[in-house]
Amino acid sequence: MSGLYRIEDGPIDPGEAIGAVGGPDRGAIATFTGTARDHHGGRRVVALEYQAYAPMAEEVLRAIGAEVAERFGTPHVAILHRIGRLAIGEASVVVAVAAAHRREALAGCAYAIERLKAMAPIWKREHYEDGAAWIEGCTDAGG
Amino acid sequence: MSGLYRIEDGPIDPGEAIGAVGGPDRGAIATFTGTARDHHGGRRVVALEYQAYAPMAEEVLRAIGAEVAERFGTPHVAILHRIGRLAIGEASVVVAVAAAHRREALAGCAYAIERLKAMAPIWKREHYEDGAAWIEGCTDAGG
Amino acid sequence: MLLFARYREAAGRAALEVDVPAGATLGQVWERVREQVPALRGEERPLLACDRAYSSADRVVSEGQEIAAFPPVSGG
Amino acid sequence: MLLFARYREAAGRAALEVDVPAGATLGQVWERVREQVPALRGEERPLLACDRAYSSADRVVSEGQEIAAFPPVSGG
Repeated sequence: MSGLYRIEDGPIDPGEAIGAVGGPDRGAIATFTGTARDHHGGRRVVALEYQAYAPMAEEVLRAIGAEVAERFGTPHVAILHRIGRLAIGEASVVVAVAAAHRREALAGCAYAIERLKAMAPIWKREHYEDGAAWIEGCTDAGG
Repeated sequence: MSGLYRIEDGPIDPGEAIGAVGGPDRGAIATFTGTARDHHGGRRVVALEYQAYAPMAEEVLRAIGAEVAERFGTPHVAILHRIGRLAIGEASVVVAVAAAHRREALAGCAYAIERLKAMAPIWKREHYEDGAAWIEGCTDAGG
Repeated sequence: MLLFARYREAAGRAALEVDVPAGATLGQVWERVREQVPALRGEERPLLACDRAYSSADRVVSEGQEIAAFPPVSGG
Repeated sequence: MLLFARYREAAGRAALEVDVPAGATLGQVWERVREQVPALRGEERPLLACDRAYSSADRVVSEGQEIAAFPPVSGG
């Protein structure tokens, strides 16, 4: 059983998440990487900033891993979320789910990122050329 | 526009695929990595071997990228497939799809791996402790 | 009570101490916080947590618990 | 005609040359290949390609085209 759940004040690496969930009895690894995008709602974004209630967020990520295990039958889940200030293009979140077969891995990964966006106590602040704003609520438009 | 389609006689790296599709206007990168699994149908597998009709396979991968662009609205697709002999745990295929938003990236990635398995002229041979067999047809059970 | 994101910015600090009678609920603690932070007066439905788990406003809090209030999440 | 996977193994080589009359179809080329390779006699419905694209058995082939036959694919 793999399981890696971490709020990180620095760069996060999809390769670390993939390495954490892979193994000889698994044929499929699905990953999702969220990256800092240079626009939102027609407005130019110059940087992102994330704040987390870190100890609770890690508990929530762990609980999401347990949900994936129960619903998709695989315990091999890694979720890393970065906090602090990110340059455009940098990864804010990485989810990796490995399973014997592809359908469980793909569905488990998609499920985990939806749950993270709905439940994890983490907040995004967008920095514009002339100010900044906290984003509240997970939107369909989000990465 | 990104696009990377390659049949490779040596290790393939999810990081290369992710790097090839990412960019400042994209907030989401979904990837799928197929890895050599140590069992199939209850039988122990000790190694895998892939053969491809490489020039046609690369054309098919490119066509799958064009289908993803048309259906999911994003041209940022990378598909790498390894050929030759693989040790258990090594990556046989990597698909990466980047998009502005997560839903298109996740759906495009799942679509691309299904299409690859159905259409790309590539064949898998499983090596067992006491022999080997070509696998024919893409099965639901496959990674 | 720990505060996050816009609530933290409004309060100018990461946590606020308030006095409440024994048997007070999370919602009552939040009322006291709003009294002290004018910029939060309009926030009637924060997300609330007790000991790092989501909790409802009618949960009775006790000494030594870690309690928090925050706006809708936006990670990912 | 290029051969792959089990077909290649059965033929003992990666490609086979066969003589066909002008105007022959891909399916007729495959018939000739099967005549030369006993292990392929039972293979009545191979996948066929012409110039690196899937083609049907009734496609007429001409000089200089790259044609191939192979079993169901299993990549991924």
